[in-house]
Amino acid sequence: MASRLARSTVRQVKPLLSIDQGEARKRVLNLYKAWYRQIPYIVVDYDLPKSKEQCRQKLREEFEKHRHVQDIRTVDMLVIKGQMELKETVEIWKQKHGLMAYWRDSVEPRPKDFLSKFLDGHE
Amino acid sequence: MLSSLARALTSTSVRSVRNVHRSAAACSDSLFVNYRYHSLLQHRDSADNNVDTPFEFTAENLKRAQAIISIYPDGHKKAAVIPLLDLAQRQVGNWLPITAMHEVAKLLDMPRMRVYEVATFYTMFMRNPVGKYHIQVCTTTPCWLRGSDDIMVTIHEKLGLKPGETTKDGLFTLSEVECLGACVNAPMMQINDDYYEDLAVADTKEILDTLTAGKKPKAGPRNGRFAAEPAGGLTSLTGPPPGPGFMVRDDL
Amino acid sequence: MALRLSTSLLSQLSRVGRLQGRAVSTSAVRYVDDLTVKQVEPKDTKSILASEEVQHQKAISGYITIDTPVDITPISGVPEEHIKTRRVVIKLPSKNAMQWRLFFDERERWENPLMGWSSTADPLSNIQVDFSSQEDAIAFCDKNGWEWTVVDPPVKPPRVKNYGANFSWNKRTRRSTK
Amino acid sequence: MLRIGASRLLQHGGRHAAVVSAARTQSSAPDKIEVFIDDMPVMVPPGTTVLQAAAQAGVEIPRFCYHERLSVAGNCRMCLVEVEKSVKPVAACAMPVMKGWRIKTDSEMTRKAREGDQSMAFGSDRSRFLENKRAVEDKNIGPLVKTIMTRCIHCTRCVRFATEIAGVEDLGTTGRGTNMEIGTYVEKMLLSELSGNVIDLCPVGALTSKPYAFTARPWEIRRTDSVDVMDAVGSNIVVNHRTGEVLRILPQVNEDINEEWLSDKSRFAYDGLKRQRLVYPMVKDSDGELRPCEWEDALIVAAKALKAADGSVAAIAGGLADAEALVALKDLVFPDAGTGTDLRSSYLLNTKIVGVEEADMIVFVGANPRFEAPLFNTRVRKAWTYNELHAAMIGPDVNLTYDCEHLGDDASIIGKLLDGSHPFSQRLTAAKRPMIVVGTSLLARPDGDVLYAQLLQLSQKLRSSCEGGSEWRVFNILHRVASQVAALDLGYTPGVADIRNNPPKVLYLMGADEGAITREDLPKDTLVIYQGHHGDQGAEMADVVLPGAAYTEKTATYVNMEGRAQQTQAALVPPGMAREDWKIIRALSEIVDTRLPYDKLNDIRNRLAEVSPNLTRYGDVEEANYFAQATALAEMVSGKKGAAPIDVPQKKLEDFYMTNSITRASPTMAKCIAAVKKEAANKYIE
Repeated sequence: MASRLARSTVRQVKPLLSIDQGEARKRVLNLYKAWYRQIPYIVVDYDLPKSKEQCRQKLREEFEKHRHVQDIRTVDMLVIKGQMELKETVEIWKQKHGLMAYWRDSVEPRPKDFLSKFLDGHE
Repeated sequence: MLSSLARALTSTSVRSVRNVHRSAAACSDSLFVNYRYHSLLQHRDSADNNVDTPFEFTAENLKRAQAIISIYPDGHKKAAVIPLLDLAQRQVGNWLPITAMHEVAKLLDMPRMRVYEVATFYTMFMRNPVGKYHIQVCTTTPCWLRGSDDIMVTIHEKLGLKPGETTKDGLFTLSEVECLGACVNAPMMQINDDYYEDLAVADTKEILDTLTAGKKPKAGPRNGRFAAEPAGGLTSLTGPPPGPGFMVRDDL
Repeated sequence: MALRLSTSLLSQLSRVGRLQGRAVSTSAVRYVDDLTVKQVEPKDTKSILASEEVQHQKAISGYITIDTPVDITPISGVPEEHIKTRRVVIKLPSKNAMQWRLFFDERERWENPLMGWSSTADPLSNIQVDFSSQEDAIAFCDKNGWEWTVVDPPVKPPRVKNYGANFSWNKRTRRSTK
Repeated sequence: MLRIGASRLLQHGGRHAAVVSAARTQSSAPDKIEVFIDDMPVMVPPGTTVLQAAAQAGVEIPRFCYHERLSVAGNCRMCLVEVEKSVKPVAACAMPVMKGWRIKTDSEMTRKAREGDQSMAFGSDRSRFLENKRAVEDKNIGPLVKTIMTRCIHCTRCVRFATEIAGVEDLGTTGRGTNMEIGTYVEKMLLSELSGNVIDLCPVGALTSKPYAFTARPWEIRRTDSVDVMDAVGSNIVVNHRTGEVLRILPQVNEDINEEWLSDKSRFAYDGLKRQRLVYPMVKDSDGELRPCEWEDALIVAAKALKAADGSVAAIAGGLADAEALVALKDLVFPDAGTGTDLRSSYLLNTKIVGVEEADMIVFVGANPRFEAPLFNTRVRKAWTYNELHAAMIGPDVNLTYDCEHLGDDASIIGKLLDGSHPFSQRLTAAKRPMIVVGTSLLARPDGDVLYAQLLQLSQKLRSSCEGGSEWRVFNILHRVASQVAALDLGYTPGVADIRNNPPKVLYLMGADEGAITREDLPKDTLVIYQGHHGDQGAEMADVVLPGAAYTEKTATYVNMEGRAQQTQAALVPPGMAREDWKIIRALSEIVDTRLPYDKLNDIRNRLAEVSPNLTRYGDVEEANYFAQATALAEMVSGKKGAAPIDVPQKKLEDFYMTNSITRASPTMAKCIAAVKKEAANKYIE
């Protein structure tokens, strides 16, 4: 990654929604809260076989996945996508399995460490 | 109606072409040729011309070869390839076996392929056996206009030869060739190194008879000319050449 | 590319945002609506908006300073295995090419048993993206999280061609071929 | 990897600067002349041909016969262009430009002249004449090149290639005019190790590849740039493949290595990649039969043996092993061993392949470059042609395609040259830029180290006295296999005598198929692990077989004879259960409980760089200059010289085709050998 560091990354860009880090953060927290508050209704509406706690746990996971993202515009875009997702969920434009896909129960996990990948033929 | 006319026209044109160039196909296309004729440009082993055909320069010719080679500067002796091939051809008698080419290549220290290239390029190197007498009849326009067709017919009647063939006794080979540069003495034929010019049918017969008898016919024009002078005597240069001032204005 | 993506999303978003504004209340909504203002600007916006908001609106139509590398992998939707494991060679595809092209590492291909067509599960190695400069190609790879290598175009040494050499008298360049 | 990208970028910037400055000097330099190509001014050095000047202006003049690496023939007349004030069009390929010439590459006259060549865009598909359409008989010139001679336009590129580059004067033009043909005149094979290049040269497809004929269309093919491993030259290649199969291999231009040529072995041995492959792991059962099994089983058997061996482990690397696998194996088997044991300059082709073009004297000692490194030999031939290079040989009298003074095959000649008592010494010391090229077979002799020491001293002596100065390197080693230099860089030692004398409990063969060690050399209880891609001699004697990847199936590092690191790119995935080689060792290490610290290609490349930094500087030659030290060491070597004459393993063309497990599995190579042997009975071969 030396080359990435070597090149200067400071530059001027067009903003998407937020003009600084703080504002982007505010949007993320707002989105998180919106989801958090909506979860009890989602569980009922979709008749999810998960508890509120499990759903909130998953919600946190999904947000934590992008904890490393620094770029304000990327954060904004993720917020936009999160809002779209929320909207679709709230309006029941989604189906139950669409939400259950977050838990990936039916997906066989791919091997993570070198040896399992090797034996599995993925490496 | 029209199409049948067209067909008729085509067929006549075919015939006329055939009349003009008897061996046109042989000249123009190497796939459809008589293999004994010179335009095949690949070597094919045959009973009398293969890699084991014996060839060696005679002691006398070898001396000649060395003399020829010595004409050329050091490191450039391959320039002697044409004279040496000719020497070999004369030694064998009118043709050049593949082994003779190999021998020349060895003598001149050059790759065989380069000798093959020279030998195939020049039409005077015969790469397949020819008879003792190689008859080359010119059928290019001036000779043709002056009756080379009759000469061909005569030879065919007398020896049964078509262009590219050799008599069974190995005496004669007939070739139809393009202009040999004796148009002023047309029609003409070349037998080995000699030109026989201003030929009539009777002359042709006589020449062939003489050769068959083992004697050498007289070379040159057959109609009484010495060389290429006008047949009916001089039409110009009849008087002494005019002196200086000829046709110049008086006041100069 | 990212830019284009964002604008198209944005237009969607504006609709979504407004609907959403009624359905669930998030404070982000107002900002989103602000964005659309640019397109359908009511005449009296300035009088309605607080001075703070006017300022924000001004800022958003300008530029912001970013000091992190562009990384679109969280939002591009590309599966992780096509980000982390892919290696790209950046080079000029042919002798006289003017465009830099990306070449992805090869993945498994197989013959379709029915038709004999060539099949693959790899979406990337079939793409052909040309860039007018090496730097653009590198930036694109960086943005997408691919490892890259640049292959420089070969430098052509000057060559002296001389027809006369075929006939030189004392050099090995003399040719006897036709 | 990325570091290189950055440094390349910097270089890139540097080059821009260079170009700018060059442009500035151009205008003032008097040694360039100005010409106008379609009214575009171009500055070119005098002697430049019209065609080259046009190329500089970015105008490509169409041509058939002109080829930049062959002599100018000027026979196709396709490149005719108009030059202002010249009444006739001129042949751009042969005509040097004159000052102020205005060349018109697209004028009416030029186009008219081009039309002279009917084949370009004009001409009916059937003749308007009544004679037969010209057709030419196809020739049989061997199992590699297919001829369709009716297509031939007599550009003579193939003739010129055979004569000038391959040094085999078997092709020529026979006849004249419309009857002219290209061929061999007599029925014979084109006996050259470079014959496949005429396929690339042929502008019309009269010469095509016999093995590739009718297998694919070019638009179906995917192309992957890679590096050849059939010899130690490291030729750049393009692997053409489709649906998991290599369909053909073509050369890629690299001016420093293979120019644009490729040896027949590198070009045609690819069908060996489909045959005799090891596709699943195997373990010997109680009956002594190798039985296919799962990776887990094979790795556990190997790991158990390695653990039980308690350090009594030896490893032999074969000629096709890549640097990644070599370093992993070294880390697994000899974690404590040091890095490179030798001075690099003692085992490289120090002058580099391009360097030969500057040399004026080359002495081969126990090497036959024609078959050991054909593309190195073409460079020598190039220098011989254009630079009046003088070549000499100590060893058997083999045909190198150019004049080579044969000094004899007596090993004592080296000593005589060193003390100056040999008649050739005078000539050698008078040379301005001499090269001594030592074959690896010489070093394998029992008295190899003595001869090697003498040659080092001789080289150092010549180097100090020659005009080339300290920058000129005299001593060169001509390697035969692709893995050798990387192995030496990583600290592997040549020769297997040590293993024969102290047989280990476990012997790890990394693609070692040359039979250096046979089963008979080892005690019964030695466990042999073979890792490689072909079922050849190594797999035959193995107790555990771990299937690896061939060079077209892995992204791997190879170092060529000059010390230039290059990487192959994986074009296919390894067949069946086969895996990339370093990954096998990495997996094995985990089961042996000495987990190697690299999981990704970049990790192991960092490890390579740690051991020997030159191994990851792709494309560059890391030069070495330790001659003084090496000579000092050489002076300490003493021993008896053997009486055996100096020999080389590959003397004839039939020895060239099969040298490794891929070529031994290749039907095309087998056909070549059969054809060459058959040609021995052909009396038309000189």
